[in-house]
Amino acid sequence: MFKYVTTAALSAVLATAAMADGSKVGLVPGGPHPFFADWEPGGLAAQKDFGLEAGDFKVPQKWELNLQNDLLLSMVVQGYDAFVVHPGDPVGSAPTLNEIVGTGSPVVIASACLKDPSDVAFCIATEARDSAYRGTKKLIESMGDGPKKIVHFAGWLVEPNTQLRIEGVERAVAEHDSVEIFQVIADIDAPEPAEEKISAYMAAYGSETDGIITTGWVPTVVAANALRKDGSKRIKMVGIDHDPVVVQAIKDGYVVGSMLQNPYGQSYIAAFAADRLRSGCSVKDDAPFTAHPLTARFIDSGAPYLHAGNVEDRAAVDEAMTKELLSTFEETYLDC
Amino acid sequence: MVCIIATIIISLKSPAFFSALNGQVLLEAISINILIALSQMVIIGVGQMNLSVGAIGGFAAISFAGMMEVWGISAPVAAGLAIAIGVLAGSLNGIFIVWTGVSAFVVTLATLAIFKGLNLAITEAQPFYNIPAEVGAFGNTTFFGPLPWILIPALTIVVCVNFMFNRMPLGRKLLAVGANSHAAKLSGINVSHVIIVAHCISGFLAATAGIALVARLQLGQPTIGDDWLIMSFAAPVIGGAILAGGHVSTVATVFGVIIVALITQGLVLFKVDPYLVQVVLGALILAAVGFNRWKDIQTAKTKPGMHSG
Amino acid sequence: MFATSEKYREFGREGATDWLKRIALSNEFGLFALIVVAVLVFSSLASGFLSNFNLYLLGRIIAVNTMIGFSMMVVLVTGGLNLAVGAIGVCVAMTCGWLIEDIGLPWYIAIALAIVVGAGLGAINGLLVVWSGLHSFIITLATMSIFFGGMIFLTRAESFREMPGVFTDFSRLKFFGSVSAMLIPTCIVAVLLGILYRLTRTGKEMLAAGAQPAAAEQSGLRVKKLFVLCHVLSGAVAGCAGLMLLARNGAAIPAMAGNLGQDWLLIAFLGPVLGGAVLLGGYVSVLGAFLGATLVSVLSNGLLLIQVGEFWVQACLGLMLLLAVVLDKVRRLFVEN
Amino acid sequence: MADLSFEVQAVSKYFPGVKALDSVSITLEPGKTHALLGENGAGKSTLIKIITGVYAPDEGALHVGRAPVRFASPRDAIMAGVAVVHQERNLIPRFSIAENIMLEHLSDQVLRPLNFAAINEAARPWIEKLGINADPSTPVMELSVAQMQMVEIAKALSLQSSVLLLDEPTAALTPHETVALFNVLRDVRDKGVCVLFVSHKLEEVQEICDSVTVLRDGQNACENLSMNGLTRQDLVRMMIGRTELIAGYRPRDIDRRENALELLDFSSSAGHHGINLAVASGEILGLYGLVGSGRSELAKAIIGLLPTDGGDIRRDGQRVTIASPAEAIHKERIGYVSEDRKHEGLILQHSVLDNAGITVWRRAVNRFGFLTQNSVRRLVEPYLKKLQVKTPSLRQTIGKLSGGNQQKVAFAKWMAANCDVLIIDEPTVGIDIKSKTDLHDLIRDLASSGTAIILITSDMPEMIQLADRIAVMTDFVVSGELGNDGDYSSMSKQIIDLIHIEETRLVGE
Repeated sequence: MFKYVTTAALSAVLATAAMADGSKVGLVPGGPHPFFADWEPGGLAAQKDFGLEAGDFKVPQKWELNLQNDLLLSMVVQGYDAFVVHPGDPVGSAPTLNEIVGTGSPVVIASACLKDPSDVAFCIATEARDSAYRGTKKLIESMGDGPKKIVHFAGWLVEPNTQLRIEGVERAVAEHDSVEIFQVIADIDAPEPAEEKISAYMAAYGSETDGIITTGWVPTVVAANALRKDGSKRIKMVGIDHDPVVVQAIKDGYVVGSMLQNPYGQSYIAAFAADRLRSGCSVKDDAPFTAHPLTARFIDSGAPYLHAGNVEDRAAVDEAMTKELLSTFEETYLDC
Repeated sequence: MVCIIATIIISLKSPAFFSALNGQVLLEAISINILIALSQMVIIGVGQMNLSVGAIGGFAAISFAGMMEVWGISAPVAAGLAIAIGVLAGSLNGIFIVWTGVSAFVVTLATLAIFKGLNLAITEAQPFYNIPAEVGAFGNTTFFGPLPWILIPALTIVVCVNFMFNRMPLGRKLLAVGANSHAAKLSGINVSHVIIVAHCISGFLAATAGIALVARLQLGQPTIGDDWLIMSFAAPVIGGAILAGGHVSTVATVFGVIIVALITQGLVLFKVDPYLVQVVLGALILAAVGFNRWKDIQTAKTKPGMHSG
Repeated sequence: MFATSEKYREFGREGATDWLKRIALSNEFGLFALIVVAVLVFSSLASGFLSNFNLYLLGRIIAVNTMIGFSMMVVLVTGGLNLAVGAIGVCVAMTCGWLIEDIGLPWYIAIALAIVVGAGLGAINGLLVVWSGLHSFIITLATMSIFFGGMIFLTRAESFREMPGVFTDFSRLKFFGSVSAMLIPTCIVAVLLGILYRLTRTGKEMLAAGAQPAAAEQSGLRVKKLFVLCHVLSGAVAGCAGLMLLARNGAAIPAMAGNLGQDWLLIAFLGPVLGGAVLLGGYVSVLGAFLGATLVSVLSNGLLLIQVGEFWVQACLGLMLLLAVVLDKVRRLFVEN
Repeated sequence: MADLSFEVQAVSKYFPGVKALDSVSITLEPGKTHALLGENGAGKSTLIKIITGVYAPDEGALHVGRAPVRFASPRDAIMAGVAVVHQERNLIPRFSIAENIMLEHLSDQVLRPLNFAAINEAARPWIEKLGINADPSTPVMELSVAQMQMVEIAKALSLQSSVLLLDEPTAALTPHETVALFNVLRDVRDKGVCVLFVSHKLEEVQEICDSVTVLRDGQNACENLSMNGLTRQDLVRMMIGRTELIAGYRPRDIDRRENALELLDFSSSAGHHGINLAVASGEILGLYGLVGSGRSELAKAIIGLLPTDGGDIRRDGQRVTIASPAEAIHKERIGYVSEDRKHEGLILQHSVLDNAGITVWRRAVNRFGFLTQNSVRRLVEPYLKKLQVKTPSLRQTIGKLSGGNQQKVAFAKWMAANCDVLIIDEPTVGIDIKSKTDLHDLIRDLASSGTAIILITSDMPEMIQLADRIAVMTDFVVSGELGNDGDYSSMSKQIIDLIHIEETRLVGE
């Protein structure tokens, strides 16, 4: 587990700013997933730093929209009054979240976005399409000149981010005449099919492939392992997220780099914002939100690029970003 | 038969199919899926269903990985203990079914939730990463060219299960119970024991599959097993098993697994539009079983029918 | 010379004690008792359990779960099953969304047409099962993949979200502050199914054909036609469930029922099977399926509220199901003696 | 095979509200064949279940060779040397004959692989002795019904037990096969085994049994009586408490000018060819033939269950095609009462009312389109009453009724269907005397009221009592037709001759 220590000075400032009765903040991801491992310390740190009554991390038993909805609403019954949510579906989660906002509990979306219109405050996340675009650019850069073929391993097709990521990759490739997408293999966000399909691909077309871009957690892990097994380091790969397997592969040089999402920072800041909103603050009308395919109220938490140069201090990369965002967050986005 | 046709079509279209590496990949996928399919097949044999194969497999998988990472137990011991957990989980299924007399469907549905829940409670959805190198090596290296090591346990188990169903008293009793449990009881077979043993075997096979997957993925993923259910039924049923029980064929189940693996690989090799993969997969399964069925009808027509009355 | 002995006094007239005993032995009574116990336990452990808001939430969950259960139940009658319920449900919801958003039909016509599509997909299942003579397990396993994949291909996995307000308004409507309006379609379908199986020829014929196809055929029933009809009905009811989720989500989303619609499967089986449906066919209980779904919904909602720790919820749910099964056995033993 | 006696001493068994057995005793002596008789409901099956270890007695005791024994399960009974041939089929269809015979012995060895060659060898003597004309490795599912029955018997015999209980062993056997079975039973008996023979067929009991015990209303009507000097009437009186009324064949007045159903040069995919048969309204046409001669298949081909292959079906002189049983019943008014009551005749897990009403549902729908219990009941209750079906209520699950009552409901169903032509297949197999007489009366009544009946039966006396004409079927061909003169010995000889002639002709080819 990564330790993030916010400076004492910062927390002292914030503690005075917080209202006496802290919010009971619930952090709810879409389902059990290693990605959200950093949400729990994020919530706890926010609880400690901002004097929340609670910063509880609650996970639906499965990746099912209905289960998440049921969990969220039952938390309202249990008295949670502010929420940080990774929506199970950017469209389908809206009615439930609107309902929750209707009960007077603010909702901040983290690590993903909800499609407009909705009553949630805003979302703080990585822009999936842009991240995939930049990742692909890095990959193309690392492959060097000459005609190249790349393969894209993506997650569930039913998840809208997957479509955005496919678009992002296509856009980056379109900017380079010499590069072509050889194949897109999707729906492999579970270990068994990922293993089966990626192995099959590598066996059949590995020799013709120059680069791999992966935009899902599991495909990244499986592809990183496949490259380690191959051992030649001929095929370049840029992945996503920070699974230890991937981090190690970057250290060992099998993987060029990975696009991070900073879940710790996202949950930490979102919990802070949810608490402030509950205590009477409102989102500024003229807040400088950035553009996002889904929503007009998007705060880019940044997508740092993890590579051999900075892989040793990933925690510091995340923390620096978190600190920077938090330091100006309230005055930039909130009216208190 | 279907396997041969599928192989010919795939290899004609894509010469890469016959590469050594491709053979290895195919064999690896088949090895693990065979264990999963057999785990279900044993229970189909006694005329029941085991919805918890995936949950048991996943639980054994994370136990295996967890014991090595957290307690530093050596791989063979951990594997032994994980298999013991699988057998125990299976025996719980069996004991509950026999004791309550409730359908296996309901009981294994409940235990599915329990085993999967324990899995989540232990891992909190975080994988175990520190898998010893030799375990990973077992899952990913080969001998004699394209033959993966992982094929050895799978093949051994196929032979054993086949031998059990065809030659061992236990296997015959299993089938007797599945075909007509009343008759089996009247013939002095202890039906309760047989059902419990069947579930133990199923648990054993599911656990083995889970451990093999850990070796293969070099990861103790908590999601291992989530997707097994349909595959576990599909292969035996494509292979002609009767869901009502009493008739299973190990060899046919293996062919069922091979057909599914060929289809999956074919979809990658032919670069099917990712949005169409599911449609093609479904259509091919339908075609495979349809062809088998058509062949059966043809052979039935040439044989004189049995008369009675 | 009909009344030969005291024991066989008259057809169909049973004493009050027999009647009570039959009720007490029935599966429905057992489920009802378990639900009462669960409600008592949860309401004493979690203060919010009986709050208006939670009852309203519970009603909504029960409504959808029961509908999903019904869609499986009507096929269990035939001794087969329908793995494609989730896929059909999503296809129907997506069709409805497409008809409203892209074609611009009014919502009521779109709903009707979408349910017809569901029935049509069910018919494909039924016809394939009857023609091929293969088990419905393998047929619907394949069609699940085909239906869902076809939907993903046609929609490129894009949601339809420009839904008229009636959908979300309906899903939020409540009576007496605690009763969700979502229960209305479920109750209507339940009553219709009850009438079908108890009071109509077709329903009776479905049960007979499912229980013993050979006997039914020789008694002049058109067994194949009836089986296809069961699958059509399943498709239509699955469509209703899909539309209820559409209302619930305010949009038609491909991910509504998980990949391939598999998320529906467990709940689809759980309700009817707990409710006493026989997997071999020929017997169903509409009330039982409703109570079964209710029990599961109450258990999972209650477990969330008493805060057992979210990672333990699933294990507890499994344990409680096992407990329910054991209690039911004890009840039977007790009543029989 | 030790010469041990088997005693049931003053056994009682209670079920909720009923005393099924009241101090019943029976003594089986080694080297004797003992008959157990009784009408349905007399407690016979309860006693069998106690002897085979399915139930434990509430009072009284069992003794093997004077030592008291307690059976907690069927396995205990087997271990104590009680072998049983059950009435229902208890074979594993996909297992070989030999393996089925040796199934009990599977338990002897846990870890040693099975040696199928040895199993086949061990089973072969039994297979040969019982005249099962098949290889030991043949799967049982490929055998005829009679062969399966023989396998069941071989399975029980192979245990070399001291007690052999046979429950209705001849129900599915032809006279020929019955003779073979009896020879084996005499052989077994002479080796010192206690044989307990349970049957409704009194002729057989008289032929093979040395002593008899009769149950009536859960009590001993007689205990261990020697068969010497007992007449059929004596047995019947003990069973039903009065003498039996046997109606002989009485020629009926039949208008043969127009045939209700006529087959002309009829062929089917099942293998029938060149079949010419006709039955007039009010006539009973007997169709006799050995098991496997294609009788039931002919019925199924007529009602559209098996495809036809040529020739005509004429109904009241009109040429018709029948594509399905639904058309047969509702368009042509032809019904088929199946021989396989459990699978084709009834839906065992459904109620009496639902079973009896299944053919009238079309008519019972009321003007609102609903099918109410009452409307169905109105249509079927008269028939159930007429047939004196004994059931606690119409909601009773039919599987829980006795075989005789089940068959009556099956008949009621077809009577309610108002068919003009009824094909009745083996109506009285495994049914007690009282129900059998009832059903015979009913078939006559049906014919008298103008229904054309084709009666398929292997029960020669039944055939000669009922049929106006008898057609004999051999190997999917009608080998001859006889008028019935009502004289048993001459008729049966003529019928057997017809079968025999055809068989020699076939062998000659």
